[in-house]
Amino acid sequence: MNAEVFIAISAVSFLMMIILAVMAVRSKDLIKAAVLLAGLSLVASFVFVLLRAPDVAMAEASIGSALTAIILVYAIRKTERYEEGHRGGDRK
Amino acid sequence: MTPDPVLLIVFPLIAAFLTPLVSMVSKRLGRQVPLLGTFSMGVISLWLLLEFVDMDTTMGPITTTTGGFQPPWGISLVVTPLTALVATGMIGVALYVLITSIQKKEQDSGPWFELFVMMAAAGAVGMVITGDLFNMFVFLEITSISGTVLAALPRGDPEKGLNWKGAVGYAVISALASFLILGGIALLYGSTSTLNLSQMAERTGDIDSFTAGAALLLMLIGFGVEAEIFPLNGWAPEVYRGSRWGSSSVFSGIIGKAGLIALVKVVTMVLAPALDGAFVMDILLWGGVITFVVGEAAAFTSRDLYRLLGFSSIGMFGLILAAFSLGGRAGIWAAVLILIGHMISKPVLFSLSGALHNKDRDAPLSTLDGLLSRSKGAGFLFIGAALMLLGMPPSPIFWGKYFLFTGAGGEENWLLVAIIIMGTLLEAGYIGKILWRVMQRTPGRRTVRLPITTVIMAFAAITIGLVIGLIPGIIEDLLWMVYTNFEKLVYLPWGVI
Amino acid sequence: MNGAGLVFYGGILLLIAIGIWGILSRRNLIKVIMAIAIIETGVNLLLVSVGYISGRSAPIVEGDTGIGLVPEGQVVDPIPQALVLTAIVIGLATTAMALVAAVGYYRKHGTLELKSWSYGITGDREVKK
Amino acid sequence: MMERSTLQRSLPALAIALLFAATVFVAFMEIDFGEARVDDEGSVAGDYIRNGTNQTGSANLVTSVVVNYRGFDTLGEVTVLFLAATGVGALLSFIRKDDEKEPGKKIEPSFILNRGAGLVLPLILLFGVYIFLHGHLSPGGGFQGGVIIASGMLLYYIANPGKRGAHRAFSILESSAGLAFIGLGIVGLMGASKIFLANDHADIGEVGMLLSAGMLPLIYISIGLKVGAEMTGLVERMRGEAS
Repeated sequence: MNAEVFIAISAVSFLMMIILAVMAVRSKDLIKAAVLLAGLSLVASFVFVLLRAPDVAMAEASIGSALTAIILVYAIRKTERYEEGHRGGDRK
Repeated sequence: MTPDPVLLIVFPLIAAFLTPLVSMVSKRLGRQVPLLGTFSMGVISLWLLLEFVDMDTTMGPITTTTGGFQPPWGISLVVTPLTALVATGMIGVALYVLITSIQKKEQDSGPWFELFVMMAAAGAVGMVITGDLFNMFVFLEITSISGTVLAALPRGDPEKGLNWKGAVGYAVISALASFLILGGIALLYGSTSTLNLSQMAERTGDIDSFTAGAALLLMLIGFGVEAEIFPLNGWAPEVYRGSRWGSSSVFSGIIGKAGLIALVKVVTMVLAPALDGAFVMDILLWGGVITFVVGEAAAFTSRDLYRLLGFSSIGMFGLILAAFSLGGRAGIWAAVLILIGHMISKPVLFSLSGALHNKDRDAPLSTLDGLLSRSKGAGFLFIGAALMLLGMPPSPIFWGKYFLFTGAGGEENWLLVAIIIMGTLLEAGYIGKILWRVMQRTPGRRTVRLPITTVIMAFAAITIGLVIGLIPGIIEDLLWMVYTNFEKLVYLPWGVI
Repeated sequence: MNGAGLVFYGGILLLIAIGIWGILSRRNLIKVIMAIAIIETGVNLLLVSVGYISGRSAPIVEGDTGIGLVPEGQVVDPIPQALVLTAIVIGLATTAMALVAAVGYYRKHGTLELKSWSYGITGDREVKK
Repeated sequence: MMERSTLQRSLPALAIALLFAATVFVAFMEIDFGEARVDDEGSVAGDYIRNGTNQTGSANLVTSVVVNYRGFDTLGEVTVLFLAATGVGALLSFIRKDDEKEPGKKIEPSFILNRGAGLVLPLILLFGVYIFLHGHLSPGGGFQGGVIIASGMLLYYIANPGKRGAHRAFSILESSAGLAFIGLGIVGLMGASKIFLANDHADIGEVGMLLSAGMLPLIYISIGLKVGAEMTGLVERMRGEAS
């Protein structure tokens, strides 16, 4: 892979991660944010592959995206799904 | 024979992994396993400390390595007189907490409290003695996870609700802090190609000063959170307010102290040489002084007993940091002596408060009214510990403040002298206020019965403090050694480790 | 400065900035914990990028190379990768602890908003004389 | 009104965050990206790359760092995970009482999920074991294998909500794997070099073979089992309907 392609692919990945991160922070729906976060982790694990770190990529894909998202969803299920100020959310 | 310092970590880990197994067989027995682990840690650490006392003052650090390779390839543990002293003190606090709560029947569903007190101590000892930056991060995580559980455990009946506000604040802020530290580690590893602290110290002189400044910023924020340095200690009051006295003692005597020593270690060893050393030490000095004044002022205005004691701890952290960064013989001795005095007096005050008021509510200062007439023993112990904290003459803190004044006066830093006097006056104000309440006569209030373990342990702790204060010869050798090591092991002008 | 460095360090620090922005501007505890997870991912990427060397392969010797054929000059730095492996697992542990505390806070106070960090005198107003 | 106050809080926060990130970014620009710093004199990583396979017998250099050179970190790390799993269990045991009062909406697993999970579970477990057995040869190892085992177990639990009671077994596995790790470390302490976690007891063997690298695979197996048990425990306790 030559340098330009490497830079282009990584730039696209970072753009995706930044968009996902902004959407996750802005979203009032926490479940949606958790899913977006899992997507961010998946892109991050792809970047780890680009950085020649297959071990880390495996760990990030399984722990960062799968398990973290699962415990986030469990925690949200025990609390509220929508942040304060969400229109139509089940505010108490 | 010198014991291998790695045993300081290995024993508590064995005990930690055994605790759930033993608890399955017998819950009563399960509670004793962490006590045993802490006790074995204490033996090893006291042994290491005595090794230093036996040797002549030129003795270097006791080191060991792990993984089968010499440092910098393997992770090394470095025990110096200072770290041995601090580690022994921290394990002493853990033992004090564990033994004092033996008699009390906490209604926890398992040996959680005991397990996490032990692991907080193990993590703190690891942070203090490790010679590797990333290893310090791992031990910091052990400490902060234990701290989160301890912060959640409330006074009184845990079934009525835990101190979630304190726990969530600490969990969130310490998680953020630890990732900032990790960012600092990335920066330092990238610019020095090593993680070993002493090797890093040799190399940081060459790195770009802006890079070093950013690393300093990250490390200051990261460790400052654990060391409860103002303004990073917003989480601390809620923890002190709602957690049981044992958890508060662990935060003030173990976790905060470990953060403080780690901060001093990283900043003085690694980052000061990369920047203008005097400037860096000034940042630490004034950070400490501001924390001291803010902490003492907040304690002065506190209406809640536990918050008062917590703010007073924050003030002490500031004072110790200021003394360390003042540097020189007087500064280092002052820091060590105040550290010892605080480690001895604060758990006693917390445990006596716990015996008086162990409910899931705020403890107004009136809880203390007439303590002396309600229980002679508790009253005298409380007065003794409070005066020791204030720095009445035979107390180590008195000598500490004496050295601090001579140190600051020697450098003709009169502003510092004035501010420390002001802080001490505030301290005298609130300690006078609570002692006045203790000595009041309140006929008709029920008498207090102290558990026998509390009496014995508090008496022992105050005796140790008095012995150190009255016969300075005991600790003088050690103090000299801390100082000569400081000069000798000097990787650099500011080197402390 | 090379372009790849600009992309990597710049992208990662923008990610971290978004995380910090999330922590500072959101009051919902679970959202704050998510923002910390974003920072964690960013820091992990940062560590691995520090160890990256352009034009080299992953730090694994091919099965048939054997002893003696050490991959000097062929592989990237293995240390940051090992550190990040540790950091990812630790990140899961801290996230889980923080989430449990947040759930408990919600159960006790009925909200996920942490209103004040009650510092100093303000917290004392609630204490009864 | 709400929108406005959010914005008021949002903009200064964004400014602080960007300022902070810009500072750190400028600092990182001093560290050249993609530069071969490992070839410099005195680089620890360079020595690992040069001698790693010979000294530890592991073909995967990350494994040799994680398990051998920096094995002490890894011991600390599994302890962190152990403490988190224990702490989550301890704290949730106080919350769980409320859960019983208002049971959440239970999702009944479909027939396919139910049967499929039973069929897939052995395969997933086998794959996890494969990953950590080959940690010294290929990408992956104790952590990744452990997570795969944990995800298999979690899938099984989701598909079979009635099946419980393995918690005790997992707790025992967790503790004994941890003790095994420390035990292997003490073998080094008792051995010739008297160094904790030293890998000098076993033959290093031929690089690239399954039975090579001395104690490394043994340590990675204990890590794998421990991480698998701990992650299963952690997530199951977060789910909080069990036990």
